[in-house]
Amino acid sequence: MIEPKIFRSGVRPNWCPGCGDFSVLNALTHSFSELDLAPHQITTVSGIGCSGRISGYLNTYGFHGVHGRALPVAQGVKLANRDLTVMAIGGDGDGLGIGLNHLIHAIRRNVDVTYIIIDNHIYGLTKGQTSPTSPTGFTSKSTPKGSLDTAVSPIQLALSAGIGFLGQAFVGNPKQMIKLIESGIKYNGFSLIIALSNCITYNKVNTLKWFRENIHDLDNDETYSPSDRKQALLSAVEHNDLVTGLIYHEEKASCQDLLPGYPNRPLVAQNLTPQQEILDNLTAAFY
Amino acid sequence: MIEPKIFRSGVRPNWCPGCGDFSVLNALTHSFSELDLAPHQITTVSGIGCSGRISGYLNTYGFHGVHGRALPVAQGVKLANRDLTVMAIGGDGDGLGIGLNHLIHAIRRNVDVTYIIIDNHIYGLTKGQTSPTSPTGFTSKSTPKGSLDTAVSPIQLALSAGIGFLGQAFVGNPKQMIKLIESGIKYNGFSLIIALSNCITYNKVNTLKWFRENIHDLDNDETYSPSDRKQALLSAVEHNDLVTGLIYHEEKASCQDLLPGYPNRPLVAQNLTPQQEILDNLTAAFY
Amino acid sequence: MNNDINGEFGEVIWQVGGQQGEGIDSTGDILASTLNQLGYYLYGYREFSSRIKGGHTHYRLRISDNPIGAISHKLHLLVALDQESLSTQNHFLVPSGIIIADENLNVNSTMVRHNVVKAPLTRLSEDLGNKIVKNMAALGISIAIMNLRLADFEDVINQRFSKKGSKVVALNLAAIESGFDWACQHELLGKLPLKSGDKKKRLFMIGNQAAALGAIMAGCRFISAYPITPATEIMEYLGRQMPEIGGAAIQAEDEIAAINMVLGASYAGVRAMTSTSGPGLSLMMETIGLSGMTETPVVIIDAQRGGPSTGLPTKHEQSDLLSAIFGTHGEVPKIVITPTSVSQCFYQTANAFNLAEKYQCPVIVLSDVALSLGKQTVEPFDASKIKVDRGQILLEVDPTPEDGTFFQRYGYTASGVSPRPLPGTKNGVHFVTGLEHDETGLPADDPALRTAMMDKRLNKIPDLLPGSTFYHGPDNPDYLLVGYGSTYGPIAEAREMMANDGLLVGHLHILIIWPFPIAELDYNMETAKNIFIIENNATGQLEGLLDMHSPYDRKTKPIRKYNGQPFVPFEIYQQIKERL
Amino acid sequence: MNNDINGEFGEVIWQVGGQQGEGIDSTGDILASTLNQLGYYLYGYREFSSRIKGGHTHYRLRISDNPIGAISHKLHLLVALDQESLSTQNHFLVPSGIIIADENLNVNSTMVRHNVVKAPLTRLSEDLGNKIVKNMAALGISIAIMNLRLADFEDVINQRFSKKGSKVVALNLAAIESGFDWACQHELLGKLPLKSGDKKKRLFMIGNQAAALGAIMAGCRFISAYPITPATEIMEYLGRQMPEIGGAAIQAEDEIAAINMVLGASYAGVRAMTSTSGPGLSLMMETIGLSGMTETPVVIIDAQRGGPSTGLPTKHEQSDLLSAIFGTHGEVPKIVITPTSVSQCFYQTANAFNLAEKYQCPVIVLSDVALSLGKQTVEPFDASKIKVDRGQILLEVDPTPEDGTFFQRYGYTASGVSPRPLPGTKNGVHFVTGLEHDETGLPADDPALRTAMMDKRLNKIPDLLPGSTFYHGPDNPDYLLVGYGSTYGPIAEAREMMANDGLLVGHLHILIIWPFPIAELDYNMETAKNIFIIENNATGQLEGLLDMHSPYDRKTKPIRKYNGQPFVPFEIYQQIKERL
Ligand SMILES: Cc1ncc(C[n+]2csc(CCOP(=O)(O)OP(=O)(O)O)c2C)c(N)n1
Ligand SMILES: Cc1ncc(C[n+]2csc(CCOP(=O)(O)OP(=O)(O)O)c2C)c(N)n1
Ligand code: SF4
Ligand code: SF4
Ligand SMILES: [Mg+2]
Ligand SMILES: [Mg+2]
Repeated sequence: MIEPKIFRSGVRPNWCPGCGDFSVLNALTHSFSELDLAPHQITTVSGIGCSGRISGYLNTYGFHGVHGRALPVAQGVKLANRDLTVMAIGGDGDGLGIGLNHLIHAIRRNVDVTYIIIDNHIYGLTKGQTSPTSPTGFTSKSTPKGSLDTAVSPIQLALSAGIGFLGQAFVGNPKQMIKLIESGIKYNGFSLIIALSNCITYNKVNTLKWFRENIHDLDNDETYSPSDRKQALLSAVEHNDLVTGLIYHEEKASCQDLLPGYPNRPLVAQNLTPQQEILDNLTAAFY
Repeated sequence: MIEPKIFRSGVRPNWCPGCGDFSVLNALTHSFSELDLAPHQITTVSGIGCSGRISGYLNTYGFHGVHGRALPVAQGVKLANRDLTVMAIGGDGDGLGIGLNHLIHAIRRNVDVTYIIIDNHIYGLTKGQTSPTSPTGFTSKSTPKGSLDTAVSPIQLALSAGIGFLGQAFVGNPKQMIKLIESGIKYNGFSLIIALSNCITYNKVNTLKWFRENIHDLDNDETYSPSDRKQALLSAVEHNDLVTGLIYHEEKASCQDLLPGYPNRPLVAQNLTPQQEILDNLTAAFY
Repeated sequence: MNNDINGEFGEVIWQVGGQQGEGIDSTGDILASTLNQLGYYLYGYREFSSRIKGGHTHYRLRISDNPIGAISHKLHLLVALDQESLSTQNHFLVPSGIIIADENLNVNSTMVRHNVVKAPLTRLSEDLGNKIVKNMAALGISIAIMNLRLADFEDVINQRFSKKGSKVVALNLAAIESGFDWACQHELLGKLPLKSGDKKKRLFMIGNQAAALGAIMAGCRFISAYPITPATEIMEYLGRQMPEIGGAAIQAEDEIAAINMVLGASYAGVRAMTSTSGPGLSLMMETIGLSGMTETPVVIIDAQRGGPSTGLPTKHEQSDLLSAIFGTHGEVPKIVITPTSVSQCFYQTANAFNLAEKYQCPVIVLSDVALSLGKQTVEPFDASKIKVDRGQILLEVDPTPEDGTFFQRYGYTASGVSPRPLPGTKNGVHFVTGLEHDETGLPADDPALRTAMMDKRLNKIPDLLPGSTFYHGPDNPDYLLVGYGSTYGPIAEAREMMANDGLLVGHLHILIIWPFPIAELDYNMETAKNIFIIENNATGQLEGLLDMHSPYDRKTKPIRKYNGQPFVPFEIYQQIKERL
Repeated sequence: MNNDINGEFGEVIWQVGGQQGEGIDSTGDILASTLNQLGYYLYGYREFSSRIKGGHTHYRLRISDNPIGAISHKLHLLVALDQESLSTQNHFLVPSGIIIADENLNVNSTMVRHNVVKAPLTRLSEDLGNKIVKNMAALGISIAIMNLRLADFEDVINQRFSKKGSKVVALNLAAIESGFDWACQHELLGKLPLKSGDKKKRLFMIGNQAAALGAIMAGCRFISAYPITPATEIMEYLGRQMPEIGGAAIQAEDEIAAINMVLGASYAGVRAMTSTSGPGLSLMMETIGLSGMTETPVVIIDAQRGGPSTGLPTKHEQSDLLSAIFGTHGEVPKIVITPTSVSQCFYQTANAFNLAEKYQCPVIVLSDVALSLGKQTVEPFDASKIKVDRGQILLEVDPTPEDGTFFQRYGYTASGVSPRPLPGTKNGVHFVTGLEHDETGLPADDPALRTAMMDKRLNKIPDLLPGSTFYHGPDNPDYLLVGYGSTYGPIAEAREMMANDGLLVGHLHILIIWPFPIAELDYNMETAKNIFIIENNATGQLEGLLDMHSPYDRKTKPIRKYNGQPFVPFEIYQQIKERL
């Protein structure tokens, strides 16, 4: 087993001291370690934002793409090389603002990628604008008189889109986060883990303390069964989405399982020498 | 009251005979008429697709934009001139494929626009590819071995995003469609009406007959209350989204009501003469 | 009409026109497939509108005993199933041409100079019990007129309709026969006799199919795309073939997702591509920049259509050129290829994958409606002409001394291209980002480093890629015709016409248009007195590039067409003649 | 250092540097605001990195008794709160310059040629009970050195901190005072004495604020945008002001939504805009084409940053030019404006709205990091200079004879611009589409019509818009410096330096760069012997445009900088000198 710290690259994070992103970084390294992975077996694709910088701090293959497009890139990586463990990571603006459409469609497609949304309810990197998860009434540079919009609920949306694995973690509970990430990676299909996080610099409302006071932990709720989609939906509605733990889990075939003719050996390992025979077969229809 | 036929432009639709789009066109003209609207009071923004052509067939101000972007355009129109009745119309590919993100965010924003998705479960104009609402296993030119993806559920997604007005109509039931469109237009806020429709040329699965056999009509279901979001969600899940009628209705403030300082007179009617006084007030902070 | 001593024609241009849904396409396809098997050279071009049923459509087929690369302004045999075929197409007919018109159409006086034959097409097919085969009756008449043998058509009819059952096969054959018989009875047999074909085996296909085949042969095993006219056939064809060859095809939710999936797949090491048209290309711009910045290969086929915006989705144009070259904010290395024929759609798409990996950059292949959907005779493809060159991929990496240190993905090298290990490779762990970065890939904004990295990227592609242009004609021509991409066929033929007039004329054509091959162009333009720049757009995009790169004022003359239709050779010839 | 007979300086360049989060910005802002009130001319430029806390940042302020439009390569007074300030900035100091360094920093031998003063900044502020005010102590020392009066700073401090309570105000004032006193005790008072300012009232602001103000004055009442550096301040400022002036500001879910909302609002008749930077511009490409095709006005401010891709989000560059002009597939009419100063950000943004409505087309205003975030002294804005010209809007329409017939939105006119009724107007009901269309706006693909419509759109904007360029200098200069946009200030000053050397030198600058003002440029370039094209990008985008449009080979010489930083006048001067 490789020690967690080996999964940290030599680069010092440029996050603000006290930023929740550190906890997620930490949890990732522990999950990788627990799963007995080696750095070269993992590819981390990330979006743009403070959170998006995380791929540079992990000692894994890292792809820091453009804003909102981590998921399509990650799906491409996985389908090209099904032997890789593929992570996608980004912020709430990245994943639920500009990138939300890709999330819904990734859920439908069910490629085996583990997606972590670090949800601090704010646009951090651009210095504090209202994000899609900012609560109604939230004041920020972009909504000085308070946000008018209904906050987006990634949990309800993901469940409605038919997700197979859904969890919500909180940076104040690293153990749970590690467990969730581990299970998400092990899950054969698309898994989403929302990491409720704090932006110490720009979000003075949704602080660590606030989260702690408002969170309802499903892992400790004996009446809760994560295999019941309806219950999952209802409990998210009831607790205003502030539930943590494993929210939903259902085994089903992944995109890799279903893709017709998709080989067991990774696509990257195929022989590419052009063969006249293949060409002749293909062109036969055109004579 | 202006006769329905006055709301038809002189242009002959180039849809295939038997296409469901005709019924939607027809229902719109009747709804406009019932609501005592005049053609110039309405603006119809549409997407790209067979369905998107509808704005040219209506005798209303028509804006036929680019693929998937009808909703942002429509919101811009409404906010610029709050006195207009603004319709957005497009196909399932347009609104739930490339344009789905705009739908979720339009719901959150709640600008008073009535959006009709003509959902024929296929990409019609590009000659029959699988669409986001095509059922799993659906064979088409783009999925010759059957679609692998879970179909998207606009109903569940819209409810999860917090929609205030949601209905589903069926081209085989024009009366209901007219009523839903009328109520949608009257609703102060964002309203979504999904019009289940048939593509006679490319979709041989989800035919009129098929819809008829599978639809569960909520308007005729006495146990159903369209003011209960949970029930709405559960009934959609239960009936595999094939419910028709008024699915959900809730009064709430619209974006126009909430926007700070937003005048009652339409923005387009404001006096734009540059005034030194305003300039002096604004620049005072920079001396 | 170059008929020979036997009165046989080396070339006949045939056209069928009618309403969408009347089987116009299949009439053309059946004739063409059969003729292809008989060894004729063919060029088929369809006109259609952006709607599903109804609306005029036609299929023009140029049949020749010699290689051809363009449609023609002439028409010898026009089969009209609708009134528009008569009103909009009859003026193309040569004086001795023949019109076969369904008998219920109005034949007006302007057509009398032609041989107009009213044929009871609807009636003939109704007699067989189904009026939908009137197109086949029309085909039968055409077969007779061109002196072809009915029996030669049986194979193709069988192939085409066997899935629908033997009754349908029989019905179609009967309709052809009844048309043929009717023609014989009305003394049309052999009115426009075709020389016989050489019976050699050749392919007949559209550019989209050729491009998809080229991709497969180059080792492309991943496509993600979103449907759009006129590119959809590429994704559809690859969607059908990937399962057979062990690849993956994904229909994306939009073009942005498509190109990002492709970028991810390509980063992970599989050859990957997307196909689109103008609107999709515009949406991909941001990620094209990411490909350039991260030095990740990517292949995009942009099948151009009439622009701007939704424009003319089914019509021809070459107007995405400058946007392909200069689109995306900031400055990235790029390669833009403009294949000249269906055959080149195959070879150049394959080449695109090599160039993309060799130079680790985005490569855009610009085809257009004429190439993408135009059907051409193609000499059988030769797999041995395709070499897979994957560039600087590192399959093994030596361990680095420290842990947690990334592999130097962007190390400076003489060529400017840095070796890349693929994810999964031991010791190759590295970081790539769209931010400016140092050799290790880590974000960095030191001014000197920034300049060095820009230089590395922008200089790694040579100023001139081999084979970027080619030239046909005499040394030191008086006239020089210059074009790029799909205008190749029409210009080549226009050049022949001029040469036949005794003029010293050359044809300079661009196959790889970015990096702009100014050295080769200048070399050829130096001595020419009259240079015509021929392109299918309104603003003269190639001309702009030439002016931008050439320090000389060549006083070039533009020939531009932007009415939605490709050039025909004669109009180029004529326009030049008028300006001499 | 142009000090006068009293030993006073007409110009001092001051800089403070430290870690992000140490109050570097506010130190600079407080000094600048006060100096502005005293009637100095100022130019402030911040360097910062794309992270929130930590990382070196600095604020350089050029203070002058004369108008200035650029930063300088010189530095007279450097206040260093971190080590990087010393190591990376000290070489800018003039020989007689002064460094104030926090006492815990390492002062090395390369700095000895300067007057290095170690000051107990941290200690001074800790003595006051809070080390966060060490920046204010540093400010106090600066005030003393420049011989300014402490009392003049009270107003600004009060304004800035009053929201945080009187204690905070007092703490800051005390820190300034203690720094000032310390400086006096250490004989620094008046070491670099500033001439006094003229006390005239002038504005001091960044380009983003000026652009937003320009938009408001032009009647813009709708903005939709998505946050992005360095454009965010535009949407934030308008987000605060729209409620006050009765408009609407919407934060969009992405840039594609933003521009489409703006297009819808503009179509409905309100003046509307969006603001973005390169990545957003790339995403907007498809809809820019729609604006062009539907002839719907739209105003986009692109605050350029270092590209390509995510690039250098906080660094300066002028590299979106060609993509702004040629981006989007197909061919559309467009106008691209490149304001030259903060003041022009105001007037040209206002102008953009007039041009967009007059020509019914997309107008892109290209600013950049230097303009968007650089703070400049600006003469008070004059509302009377802004005329609102809404172009051909039809407020009333005569009834058409038939019902159900659309108004002819795209009727041919002499100017090519067709009158547009706004939605809601009786009898004006019409249809617009991104498809090619006829005069009525209905989809149409007739070849002749297509050509006519392309010509209508592409010819409606004149080849030369009035005021596109301006020229300073003698007739028939030997040397001509050519630039566009934000290089105006540096080039103007470099020209002065050359003129002071006795050279005949002119400065030709472009304010509206598309349609490319070749006539005016050619006129000015005709006689110049040495033409330098000066631009902040790697590939020479302006040079490319010049070559593209000018039939002459001017043998222009490039001066390019693409290391993320704006030009300083002296380096332009120097580079030209080296090449003479
Ligand atoms: C296309 C594009 N638009 C906008 C931006 C600017 N931008 C960078 S990060 C960001 C949002 C960051 O918010 P979030 O995703 O929540 O991440 P956080 O910083 O909070 O971790 C934005 C808008 C960009 N880089 N690219
Ligand atoms: C950016 C872009 N991508 C792709 C297309 C091609 N396209 C036109 S319509 C369409 C989908 C049509 O499907 P749908 O929205 O369901 O409408 P329908 O035709 O079924 O009514 C597509 C992909 C386009 N016009 N623009
Ligand atoms: S700004 Fe917020 S999200 Fe960004 S690094 Fe600082 S605390 Fe974290
Ligand atoms: S293709 Fe389908 S959706 Fe399009 S017009 Fe025909 S029936 Fe209607
Ligand atoms: Mg965030
Ligand atoms: Mg559809």
